[in-house]
Amino acid sequence: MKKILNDVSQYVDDMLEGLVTAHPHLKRIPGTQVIVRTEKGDKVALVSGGGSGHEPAHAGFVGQGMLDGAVAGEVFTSPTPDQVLEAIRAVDSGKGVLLVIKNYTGDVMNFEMAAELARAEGIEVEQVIVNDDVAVEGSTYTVGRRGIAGTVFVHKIAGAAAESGQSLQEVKRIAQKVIDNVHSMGMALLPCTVPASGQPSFDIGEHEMEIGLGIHGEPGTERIPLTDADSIVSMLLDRIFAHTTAVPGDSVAVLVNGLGATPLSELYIANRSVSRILAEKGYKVLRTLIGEYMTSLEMAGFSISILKLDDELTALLDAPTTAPAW
Amino acid sequence: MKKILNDVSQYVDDMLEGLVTAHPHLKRIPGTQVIVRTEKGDKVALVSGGGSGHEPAHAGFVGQGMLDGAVAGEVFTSPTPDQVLEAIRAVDSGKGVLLVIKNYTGDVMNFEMAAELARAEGIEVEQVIVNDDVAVEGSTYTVGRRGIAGTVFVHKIAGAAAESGQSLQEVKRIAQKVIDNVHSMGMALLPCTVPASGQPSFDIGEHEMEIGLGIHGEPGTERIPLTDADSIVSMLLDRIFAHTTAVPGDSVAVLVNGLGATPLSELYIANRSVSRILAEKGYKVLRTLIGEYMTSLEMAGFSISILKLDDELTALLDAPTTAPAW
Amino acid sequence: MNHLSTDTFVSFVEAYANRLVEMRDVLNNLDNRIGDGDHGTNMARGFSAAVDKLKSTPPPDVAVGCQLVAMTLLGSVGGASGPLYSTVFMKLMAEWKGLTEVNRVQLQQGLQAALDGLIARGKASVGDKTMVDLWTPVVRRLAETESVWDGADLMAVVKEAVLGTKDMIAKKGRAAYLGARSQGTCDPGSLSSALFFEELFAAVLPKGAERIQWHTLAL
Amino acid sequence: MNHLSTDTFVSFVEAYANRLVEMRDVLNNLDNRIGDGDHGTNMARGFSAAVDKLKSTPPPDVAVGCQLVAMTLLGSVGGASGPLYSTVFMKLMAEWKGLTEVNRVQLQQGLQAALDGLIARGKASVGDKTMVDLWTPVVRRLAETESVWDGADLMAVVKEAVLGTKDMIAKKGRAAYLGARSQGTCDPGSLSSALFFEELFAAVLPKGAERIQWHTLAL
Ligand SMILES: Nc1ncnc2c1ncn2[C@@H]1O[C@H](COP(=O)(O)OP(=O)(O)O)[C@@H](O)[C@H]1O
Ligand SMILES: Nc1ncnc2c1ncn2[C@@H]1O[C@H](COP(=O)(O)OP(=O)(O)O)[C@@H](O)[C@H]1O
Ligand SMILES: [Mg+2]
Ligand SMILES: [Mg+2]
Ligand SMILES: [Mg+2]
Ligand SMILES: [Mg+2]
Repeated sequence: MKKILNDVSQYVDDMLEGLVTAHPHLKRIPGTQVIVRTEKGDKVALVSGGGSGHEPAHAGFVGQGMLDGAVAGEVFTSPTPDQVLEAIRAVDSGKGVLLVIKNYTGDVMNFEMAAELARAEGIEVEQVIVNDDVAVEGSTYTVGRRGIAGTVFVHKIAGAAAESGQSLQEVKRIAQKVIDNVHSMGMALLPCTVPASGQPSFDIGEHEMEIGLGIHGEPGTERIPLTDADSIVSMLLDRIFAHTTAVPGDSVAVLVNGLGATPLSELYIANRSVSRILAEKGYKVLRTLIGEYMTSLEMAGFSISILKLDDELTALLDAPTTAPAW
Repeated sequence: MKKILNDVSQYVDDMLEGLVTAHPHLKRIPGTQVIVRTEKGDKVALVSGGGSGHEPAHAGFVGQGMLDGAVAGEVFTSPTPDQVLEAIRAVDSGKGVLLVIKNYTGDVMNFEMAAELARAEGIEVEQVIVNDDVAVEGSTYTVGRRGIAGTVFVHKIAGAAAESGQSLQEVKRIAQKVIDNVHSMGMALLPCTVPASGQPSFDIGEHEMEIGLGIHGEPGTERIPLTDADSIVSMLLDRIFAHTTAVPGDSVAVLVNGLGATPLSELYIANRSVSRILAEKGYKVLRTLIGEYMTSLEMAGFSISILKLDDELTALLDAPTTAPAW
Repeated sequence: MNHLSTDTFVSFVEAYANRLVEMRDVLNNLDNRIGDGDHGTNMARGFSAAVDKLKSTPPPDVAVGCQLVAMTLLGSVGGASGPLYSTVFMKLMAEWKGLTEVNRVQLQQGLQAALDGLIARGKASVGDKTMVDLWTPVVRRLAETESVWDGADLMAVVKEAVLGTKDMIAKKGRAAYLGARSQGTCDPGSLSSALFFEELFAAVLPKGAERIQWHTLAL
Repeated sequence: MNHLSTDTFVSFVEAYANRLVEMRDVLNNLDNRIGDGDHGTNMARGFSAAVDKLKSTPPPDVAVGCQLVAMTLLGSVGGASGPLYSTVFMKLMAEWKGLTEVNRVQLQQGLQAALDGLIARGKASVGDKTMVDLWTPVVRRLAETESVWDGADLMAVVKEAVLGTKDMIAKKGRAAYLGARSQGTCDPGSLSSALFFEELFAAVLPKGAERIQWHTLAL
């Protein structure tokens, strides 16, 4: 394992210290792994979070017009309810708090327990659960689809709605609308190494790739031979097309998200394929985001997210934010 | 070699196509590898560029308040004079063009030849040469210090000066002032692979690191045992302290730049060490940038740049820009 | 069986914590194959914290001990296993309110309540490839063999239950995302629960219980 | 020697381009060790483009051929080697203006002018571990042996010059950034220039010239 770190057990702690010194509009609630804005808004507040290792998610999306608080667990481990509760308490201005949770058993359980505790203290708390990953077929008997990179659209758009003074119910409605209209799928060339374990998350051959994976270094739903960018993108988009609410002629936003070690140049090469295929199918790409928004440590690979846009979502997507990672 | 690409010989071409479709305020001059703003400014214009493989540099810094044009060579290969000339012609509004060149034999020769050709056409052209890398001791008999990540401070600050309507000579003076006051040094854990060669740029053991390297996948000035973040940062800063114009009590801007495959979490961990050491020595860190600004494909490692600030530079550093990578 | 006194409870938690540290890499490795590679780290971190807590605040009775463990796990484990193991100790606390000694019937009822709590919290069914697949047969066997608990017999159930998860296709937890690729690896949470029962039986059975040699098995 | 006719010039450039493609990985590998790994790719790309140009626009004389090559290299190589090799052909063009046949004296003078141009453009001195360390002794030997050029003798100079760069500490070009670590690897630009002279001598010496077996040498 080759990493820039001090003590492995201090990984998250050191990272959060380095983050708040870099971004003066962020602060850490002392004794916690919770990052909040230094200036509290008088508005509905948004809290998200999850395991660490997804940087810039989630603390990088804290700022005016996006999140009010981000809770960082250990690497790839959902934060504990007491930490989430601290975040809820810190950001609530009396107008209520929306939790943006990615659909993982751990995240859902820990955030829901925190929500119950916060409600018991008289704080109005609502939640939405993001499940944009179409690699996993959902069914009522299974755990359902995961939340991956598409989550950042929820942060941005619901955050803009909250900043504009909308009510908790309205912000929740808009967040859910994003969730209903965003679909993602990812692939990886190389695994990552969780610092505490020191072992690569999987072995993979020089001419293989994983398709349909999440953001926790896990293998995907399939391992297949490595092919060229055009073919990979078309494979991922086909799966997304099977689920997306957007039909040809609709406007969409695209996110080509790097998993950590993939150079931006390769993400641009992927975006070339994405934009060609979408244009050919008759979709109108109104906005494109390219870069690392939701990573999996130093995994090599990327995901594509497609969000169906309407005027409401487009305006909120374009609203300004001070979040460092947007 | 595991990369997301189509034909290796189309690497730069495909990347540029994916880039301009993602960023509607950028366009490519047809038939060239030159990226310019769609709306030409009526002001002194800035052109930079170099080999590809450093994304988001240089095209990601094209936008209002930064560069007007970026010229992309093949991976790690300086662009040719005809390409640079195209960029100069495209951006000149009659107020002159400043070339921001990194100090490499190839870059300097190719850009200077283009400048000569442009001057022959009656365009006013000036140049500055960035040489922030303190790993290499300069002398009149050698090639001198390299330009690395500190170059983005030149783009940002000189770009803001040009945007504010200053003259070519003034913009050049300010660019040179940044160059005189910015010092950088880098390290790497893992090499990168140039797509056309397909071979890792060097072999390195599990417990070794390279110190004092540039941004072209090259080995550094020394190979030493891998140590912890605090020690690495203190080693790099010691070399920078030996050169920086900033003295304790001065204000500085910090850039912790990832080389491509290093997770943002590790850059934050490095920044924790940087900010602690600078605070201890009595420097005032006014601004901190963390992320990938000038990369070396998928190399793992980072560099630190320290820019001594005064009121003029701080104001220009803070000025708004639409460049996607700032 | 011997009664589970407050002291025995504390040393059981301590033995379990040590066992988790010993088995951390095995648990991480299983979780690496079908999850995110942190189950061993999570469990070792949480139970080591619980031991610290029990040492710094010696509990007056078993229920308070359970509460301390539940709260410590809740605040230190995270992930899926944090709330789940925390639920186990919360249910035990509720069942054993005020007890300084837990007898056979109370132990069995407590564990049944813990299993019910696990299912209520995680909504997994038998066959979903989660720790419920370990807890269900073990708790059932405890009920079936009410009068004589035999260490070897119980250990056989534990071992079979862990190995039984190997060929399952996961429907809950992270392994579910792998679909059919989750087959061929035992569920890490079932193994950590197996260690829980191994240490519990060793603590309360008069003859102790022989530990299963997990490293000799193809997990 | 045979005169260098326009046709011979074109087939010399073609042979050099083929040789560069053949040796691309060797050149890249040397540049990988002490530079940025692209010298073979750069040279092969540039000279293949030059051959295409010469084929699509057959030059009326050697000077025009040199100009076509110079302009093509300038627009297709980039890096340090682009302007440098382009300068070589620009200087040859200037020296050979209007010639359809280049004789011994003109060849020698042209190469001397090319070397002067290289030095003027790159400002490298002998011993700086650049292609100047190949050009200088070879051009000197051509002058010294004015009356009889002997293929084997010239090849020995070429070979020795390349190997002589191995222990130098680079002062110019990218390898200079490595300081003392640049020792132990031959300069890639010297090797590509060696191939230039090998193919040139093969084209103009009546007995041809035997190619150096670079892969048998420790570069
Ligand atoms: N819904 C559930 N019900 C019961 N147990 C579960 C459930 N989901 C996951 N588990 C158990 O949790 C274990 C994984 O825990 P851990 O790795 O610590 O958390 P995470 O999956 O969040 O990384 C699995 O092996 C499984 O036994
Ligand atoms: N200043 C110089 N003068 C002469 N030759 C030089 C100079 N700088 C570099 N070279 C030659 O150029 C070669 C490297 O070329 P190449 O790899 O194509 O360009 P780059 O260094 O820009 O990647 C070196 O091996 C050296 O022989
Ligand atoms: Mg986890
Ligand atoms: Mg180069
Ligand atoms: Mg796990
Ligand atoms: Mg090179």
